[in-house]
Amino acid sequence: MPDELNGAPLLDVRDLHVSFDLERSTVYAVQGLNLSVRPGERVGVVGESGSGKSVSAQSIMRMVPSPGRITKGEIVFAGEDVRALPESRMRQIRGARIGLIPQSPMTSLNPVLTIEAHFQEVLSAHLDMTGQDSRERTVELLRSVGIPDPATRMREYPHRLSGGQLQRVMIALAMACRPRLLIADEPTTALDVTIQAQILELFDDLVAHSNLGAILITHNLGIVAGHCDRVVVMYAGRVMETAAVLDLFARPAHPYTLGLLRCVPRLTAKRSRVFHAIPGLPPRVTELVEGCPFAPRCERATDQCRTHTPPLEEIGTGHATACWHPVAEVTEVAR
Amino acid sequence: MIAYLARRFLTLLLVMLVTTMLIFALMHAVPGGPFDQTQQPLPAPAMANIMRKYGLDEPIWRQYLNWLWALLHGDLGIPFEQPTMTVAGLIAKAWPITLIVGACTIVLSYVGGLVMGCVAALKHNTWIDWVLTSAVSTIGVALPNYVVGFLLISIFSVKLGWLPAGGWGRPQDLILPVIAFSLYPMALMARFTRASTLEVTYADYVRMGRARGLSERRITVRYVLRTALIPLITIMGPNIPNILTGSIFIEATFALPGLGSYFTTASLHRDYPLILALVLIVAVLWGTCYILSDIAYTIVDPRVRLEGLSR
Amino acid sequence: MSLPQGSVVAGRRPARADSSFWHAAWYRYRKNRLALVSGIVAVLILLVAALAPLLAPYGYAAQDLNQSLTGPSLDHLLGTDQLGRDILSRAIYGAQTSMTIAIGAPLVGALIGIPIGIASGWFGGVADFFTQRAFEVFTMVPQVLMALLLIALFGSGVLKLLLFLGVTAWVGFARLARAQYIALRDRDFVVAARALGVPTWRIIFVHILPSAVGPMIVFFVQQIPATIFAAAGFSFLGLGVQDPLADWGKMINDGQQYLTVSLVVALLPIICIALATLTFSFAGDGLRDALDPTSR
Amino acid sequence: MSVAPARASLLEVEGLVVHYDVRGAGTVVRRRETVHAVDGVNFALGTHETLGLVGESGCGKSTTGRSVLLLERPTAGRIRFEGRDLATLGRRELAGLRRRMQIVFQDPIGSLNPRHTVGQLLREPLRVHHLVPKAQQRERVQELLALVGLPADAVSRFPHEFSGGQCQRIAIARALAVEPRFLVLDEPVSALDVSIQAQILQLLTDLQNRLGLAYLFIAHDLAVVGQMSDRVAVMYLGKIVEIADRDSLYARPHHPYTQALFSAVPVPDPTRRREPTRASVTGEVPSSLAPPPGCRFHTRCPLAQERCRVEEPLLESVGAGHEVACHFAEQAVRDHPVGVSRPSTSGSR
Amino acid sequence: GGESQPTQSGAGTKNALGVKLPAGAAPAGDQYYVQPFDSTGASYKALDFYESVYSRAPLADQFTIPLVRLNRDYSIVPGAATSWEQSADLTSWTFHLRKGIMWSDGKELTAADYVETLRYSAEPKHAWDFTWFWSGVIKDYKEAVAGEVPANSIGVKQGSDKYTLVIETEGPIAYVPSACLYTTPLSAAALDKYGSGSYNINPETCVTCGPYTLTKFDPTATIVLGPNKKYTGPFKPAIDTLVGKIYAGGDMLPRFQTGQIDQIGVTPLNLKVAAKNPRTKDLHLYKNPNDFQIWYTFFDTTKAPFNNVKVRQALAHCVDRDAIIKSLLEPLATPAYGYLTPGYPFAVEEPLKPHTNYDPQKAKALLAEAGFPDGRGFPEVTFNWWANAVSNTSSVVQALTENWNKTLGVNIRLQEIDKTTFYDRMNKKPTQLTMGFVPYGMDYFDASNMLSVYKSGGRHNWDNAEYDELLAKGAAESDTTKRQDIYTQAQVLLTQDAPAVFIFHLLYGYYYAPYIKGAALGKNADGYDGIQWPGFNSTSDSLQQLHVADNVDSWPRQKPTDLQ
Ligand SMILES: Nc1ncnc2c1ncn2[C@@H]1O[C@H](COP(=O)(O)OP(=O)(O)OP(=O)(O)O)[C@@H](O)[C@H]1O
Ligand SMILES: Nc1ncnc2c1ncn2[C@@H]1O[C@H](COP(=O)(O)OP(=O)(O)OP(=O)(O)O)[C@@H](O)[C@H]1O
Ligand SMILES: [Mg+2]
Ligand SMILES: [Mg+2]
Repeated sequence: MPDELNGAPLLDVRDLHVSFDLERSTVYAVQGLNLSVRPGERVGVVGESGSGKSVSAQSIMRMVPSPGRITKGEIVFAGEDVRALPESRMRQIRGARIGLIPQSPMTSLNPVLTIEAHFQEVLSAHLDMTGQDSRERTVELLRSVGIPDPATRMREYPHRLSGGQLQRVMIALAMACRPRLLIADEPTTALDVTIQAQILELFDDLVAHSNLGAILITHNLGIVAGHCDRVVVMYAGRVMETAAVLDLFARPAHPYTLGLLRCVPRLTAKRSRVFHAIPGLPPRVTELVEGCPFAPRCERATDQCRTHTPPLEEIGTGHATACWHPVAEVTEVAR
Repeated sequence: MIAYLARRFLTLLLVMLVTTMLIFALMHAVPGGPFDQTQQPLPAPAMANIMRKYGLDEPIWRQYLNWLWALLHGDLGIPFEQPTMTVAGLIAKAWPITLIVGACTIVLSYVGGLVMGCVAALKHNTWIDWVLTSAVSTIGVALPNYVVGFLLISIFSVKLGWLPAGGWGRPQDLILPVIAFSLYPMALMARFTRASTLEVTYADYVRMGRARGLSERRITVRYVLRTALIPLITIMGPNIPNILTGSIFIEATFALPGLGSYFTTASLHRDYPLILALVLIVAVLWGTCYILSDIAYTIVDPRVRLEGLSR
Repeated sequence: MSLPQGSVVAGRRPARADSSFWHAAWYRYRKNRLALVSGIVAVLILLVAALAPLLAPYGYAAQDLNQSLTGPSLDHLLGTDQLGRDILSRAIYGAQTSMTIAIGAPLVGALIGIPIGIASGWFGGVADFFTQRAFEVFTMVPQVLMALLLIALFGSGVLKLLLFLGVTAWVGFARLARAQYIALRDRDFVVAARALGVPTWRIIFVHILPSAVGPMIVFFVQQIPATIFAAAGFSFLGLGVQDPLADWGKMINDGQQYLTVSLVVALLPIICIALATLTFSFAGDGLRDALDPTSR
Repeated sequence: MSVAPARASLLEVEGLVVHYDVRGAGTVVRRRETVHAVDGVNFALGTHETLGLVGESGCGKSTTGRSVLLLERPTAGRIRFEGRDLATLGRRELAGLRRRMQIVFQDPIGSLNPRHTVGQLLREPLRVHHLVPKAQQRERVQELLALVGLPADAVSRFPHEFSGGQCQRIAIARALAVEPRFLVLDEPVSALDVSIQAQILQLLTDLQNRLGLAYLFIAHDLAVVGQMSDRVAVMYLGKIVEIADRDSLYARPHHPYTQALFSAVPVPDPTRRREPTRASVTGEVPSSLAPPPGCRFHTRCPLAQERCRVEEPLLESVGAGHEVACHFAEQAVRDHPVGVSRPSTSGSR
Repeated sequence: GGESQPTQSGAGTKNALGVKLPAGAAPAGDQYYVQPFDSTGASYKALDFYESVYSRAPLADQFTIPLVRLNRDYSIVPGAATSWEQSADLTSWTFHLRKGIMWSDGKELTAADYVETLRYSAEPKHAWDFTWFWSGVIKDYKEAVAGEVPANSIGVKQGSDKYTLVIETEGPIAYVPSACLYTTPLSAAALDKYGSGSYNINPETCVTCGPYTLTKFDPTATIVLGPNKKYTGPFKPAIDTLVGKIYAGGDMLPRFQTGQIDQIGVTPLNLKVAAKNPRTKDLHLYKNPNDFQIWYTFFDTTKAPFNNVKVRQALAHCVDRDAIIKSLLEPLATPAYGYLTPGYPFAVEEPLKPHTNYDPQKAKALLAEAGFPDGRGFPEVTFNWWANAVSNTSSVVQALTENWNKTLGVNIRLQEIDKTTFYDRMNKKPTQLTMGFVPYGMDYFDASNMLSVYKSGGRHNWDNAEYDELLAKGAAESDTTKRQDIYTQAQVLLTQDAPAVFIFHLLYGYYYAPYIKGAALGKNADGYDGIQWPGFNSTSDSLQQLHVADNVDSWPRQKPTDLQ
């Protein structure tokens, strides 16, 4: 891949704020996201439901649904300031330079168009590819994601394909115009473990072979562990911790990360019938509070946590956390 | 397909049989007969002669069987209202007129309503939306078509002299009746389109379409509209028989020698053969529209299978 | 043992001790300004209808042949019709007749149609086959013929017309109810109710009905103007509301030709119907939304 | 942990078959076709016991769970609960039965009537079974809410105002309202976040300990099932392919499909990245409209032989309380011992 | 379409029938006349009286010549017959036909055509709908209809030669010549060939001895009669083409105002609307009684409360005819005190007024005498009616009812029913309607026709021997003054005993487009104008007295597409 980036990250998001102005309240969905992705790097974004993962992804494509808007921050993609681009340029980026793999493949394809038609659309919109060319490329793409007999299957309507196949189609579709950044928003939540494994392997292959930058949004730490290079842990619209994968699992610094890791049931664990849970529920993000958003559920919280928002601070190479009292040792993580 | 059609057809036949029997009983139960005179009742012998001539002196079940038998031979009888023609001839003459007006009405009202509904949905919660949905559709619903027809004639024919005050045969004869006839279905269509368009506007796959960098026009036409059409077929499909059988008000107002009036006059005149024929027409139209909208549904929405899952 | 205490989801409103579905619906309805205003106007229309004898300055039949078609004056605020009757009074009495029919007939239709539709949607099978055939038979019988027979047999009057229109309106309700119940009967919450051993009747009425009722309300509201005009259509054929009773649809029939002679005579009933249509449909939409706790 | 000695069976399922008649695919031309959702399933369950049921989506887990409660009419087979054959029960007895067996659904929000408040939802079972006099219903509802850890003021709210985890609590509270002895838990945590999931699992465990409930625990997350179950059954396309005590199964999964499942579970440990193994299967699950002949797994099985294509393997014992339906089970374990709690690696480090 | 505004005059040129057009006439190409017809409630089966009377299509009776015709003063003038006389024993009439009137198939019009036509009418298989007209008039006619004697034995015969027709009557019947207005014969040859009179609805088989022949027959839209170029008869019109536009209802006024039709019969409401339109507001309104229609309220005099003559009289005195006419019908009605319209033979008015004038006090007194003081105890009565725009029925019945209810305190409830049901129930014996609002119009121009409606066993169930006797006497009397006397008595009796309350005599109002001109539109002896009954056909002489003038002004006449 030609590197006109000169070592700069492919995507650089700094201090991103996104909020939704509802009738009687405002949802502060993202409150200062920092994220960068380099070519060939797989960045995992984890966090509980509602922590702002999807909204962040949408912001990168400048597709936050109304009444949401980006209130603050900077998004630089391949040297271009996404927030400042005209809509027409943005359209050229979407689908062509940034590919998106959504969570639920079943509802993400137009039910009244054939698979082929979906490809045709993108190929003609971005690559001016039509007719035989487009057909051949579609077949090639579908074959590359492991759809058997692609030439006939592509004439099918989405509902005739299984979930796993659809997700492959979604991946092929996202890859159709050879994007430089791939965003996968919980791409396997709707799928079975065996299929999930297949899809994720495919994902790894693609990133490796095409030197893509990739963002993998999930709340499954197992997936992150196996398929990401770096992790961003989000909570209540903020980044709690970010680190290389090995680092994060070996030395989680934020109590939330730790809690999350402890929650994950382990296949290898003995049957103890004791489940570690983070008590309480994630906060509503309808108001901007001073202090650490995790404080109400944190056993290490002090008054400082409740009144002052901790900044995201580097605590090691490529390892940063937003916590006044980071966890020092890893004894507590049950493996 | 064949099996489906055959099954639909058989149930339709059954329904038609039951309906015609019911109609037979009904129409003979209604007081007055087709040959009653107003000035003076006819003397009994004269009346008897007439009844004998038209086979009305036989018991009802016999008459029904006779009718059925004739029907099987393709004979619908003689309309008492227009005894110089056959029922089939009358229908063949009048229905095309109604069909043309109806077809134009369907095109105008469905396309017009579709556009209005779409615009309203795309401009959701703006004054355009408000005007289109509330004002236009309320007027369409609250103004009966005979009032609209009367207004149109008063203005465009009598006052301005631009368009004929009714009649049939020239292209300009179509304009006013179609407008008057269209208003109500157009209003309905606009309402439904708006609702179903709004529903899909926020669907996942529409967002995904945008995420693939497709143009807004493409999104609107191929993503929003195409799927918004699906519920419309089931809602507006059954309206088609109504439109294709015309309206007595429109036909009377605009002097269209169409079929619509007969639906009323045949009953008022106790025109038995015509009543039955009209019922058959409605039945066939209904059945056809039902089947067609089923099939259209499967074409527009590939997910649908006819009759769906049975449990 | 320590059960994690879930903190309450921040609500949109303060919790009341034990408010029910209907309380909540009323609360949501009040919050919808358009619906609220429409609802108030709709209630006003109904009040006018109910209190017509008290509100109308003259009787609906009181005529003065010497005052035929006078314009608005102090005596007759909106003028008089051909028979010298006060138009305002007739519009007020017209509200009574029209609203009785326009609400009564769909009500009758709903009362007949919804149970049939529910039964065929819920039980399916043979019952469904025959009700669907019944729908078809009903759509094919010419209404005029039926009306002629019924009027010949029973005579006509507001109540009879109401019943007749109601009886012919059942098909629409039945279809709708059927579709709703087919869509809802396999939903998880219904299966859950079955699993709890909730009796069938209770599942049908207490569990499914509240979810199915929204579209029915909208349909009901749509039927209001439709019924007024259906009644007017029958009046056209002499089978409807009988003179000298006032009825909006009939007033339109009688008045439309007067458009160039006396604008008020022609326009007033149209305005009345438009107003009723508008307010009832907004109120209906509001009601549907209010009955859906998940709507915003 | 050793296998609990066989207790008097609370629930026995024998030869359960559930077929659905559907109109086949194709836009206009269709044939009547049959979905073989469940095709001969046997298992038993004692009080205070949890049977885990795992398998891929669509393999018939929910159908099994539902038909045990007679929410689906079984096409064939016998279900005995507390020693009585459910098929012989009259309507009234069945209604009584509903008090003793309950179900918690996969989709927490969907299983709660969106038009009913939580108060109404929880009162419903009390009212239907006349469990508590009217005057005390409110009190009982509060008790139930407390039992599942929900605040008292939840009564006047609607399900959609709660998070998924809270909805699942409500569903559990409702199931518990009738004081059942047996609960079908149909993927009670699949829709939930890990942090919430743990709360619910803890709740379920505690309830079982306190109330002595029996669970049929349906899930496809082997880690969760491993924590919850005493015995585990693995289903594939409407059939149980392997059933064993939890430890036995986890230590030594015999069936290639079970093995595939184990190896597909993502491990939340970046140091133990899995190399693609032979056990990871490829291909899609065949349609339950036309299950393959012979062994149903043969289309995806790495060990498949000609025999598998024609001869259907039956469940056969391979050890104490461990049954497998595979012609080459021995070979599978020998070649590919994928068990996770092998004595060598078991226990925490 | 398009407007055609003839610039040059057609005066002096000849039309297709060879008639020299009068001064001021438009060119021959514009000598067509478009009339509107409302087909609602009608059935269009034939163009000939003897094929069907009630199902005649518009422009009927143009293909033949009756024995006698009527002029606009309702006087009988020669038609096909030039003279007629009654036999000495008064049991038959003899008519002498013109010679040389040719059918279009080349045959001559002779007595045989009349004989065959009347025999055909009595044939049970033909089931003619007007047999009552000749029943009791032509000898053995009734028996033939009932199938008791063969149709060819009725008392209609050729006389001494083929130009003489003899009609034998059941007894001495004076009004046979008047009745013979209804003798528009079918062609005996065609009748023989086709078996029925429907040959005349097909342009190919149409056989005519009148000035017109059929060019188009579409009973759902248009009927066109073009000139019969072989016409040899004496009655040649200037207008050589007739167009009947058939409308299934709808408002005729805009059609007239936009030039689609040349003439329109107006309703009281039309007049109000027309007055607002610049084109029609100054147009002359032609008025005449046409068929002398009377609109009255009848009672079932056998049932309470209307079996009490005082009740009927009370209602009769409680009708404010002047007010009703002034606000609802003017100028298209005159108050009715009796059955016969002034101007109709033997009609009287003054002797009747005391018995039915508007006198609320007297009405109340009568009602009290009848046992219902201030309406107390008066049962609820249903007043049935059917809608008719020409007579503004809906308003009239409301005006009547409101006045009765308010003044007398009675409880009369209106019930509209469809026309077919109405007449079915009214005509049932015994009648099923206690009270109803109906019209009656004449069939022929003699008091015996209208008055016979109230004969015992007639339309209504009022049986009065004295009245029957008077009618019988009147029918047999040939002395005019004596007849007048008898009929005056009958009218007084009818009004006084009030089996009906007579409300108004209808006047038909017409607008003719300003270019329709001719003597036919002028005033008749009674001061009425416009084309008089029996209208623009072969039974009337108005045919020859109308033409299209060239002064079309700004009127947008639209030539029908059928003529282009
Ligand atoms: N269209 C919207 N309108 C209002 N609020 C929204 C909208 N979309 C998202 N939000 C809010 O923004 C916050 C973040 O949502 P987001 O979808 O990014 O969460 P997530 O981390 O992707 O969760 P999940 O794992 O459930 O997908 C949530 O509180 C959500 O309620
Ligand atoms: N009502 C039904 N009609 C027809 N087929 C059905 C019906 N319910 C389930 N099936 C089919 O039966 C099979 C088994 O379904 P079931 O819901 O039991 O699977 P499951 O194992 O619970 O799957 P999941 O993990 O997705 O919940 C599937 O193929 C499904 O499509
Ligand atoms: Mg998300
Ligand atoms: Mg399931």
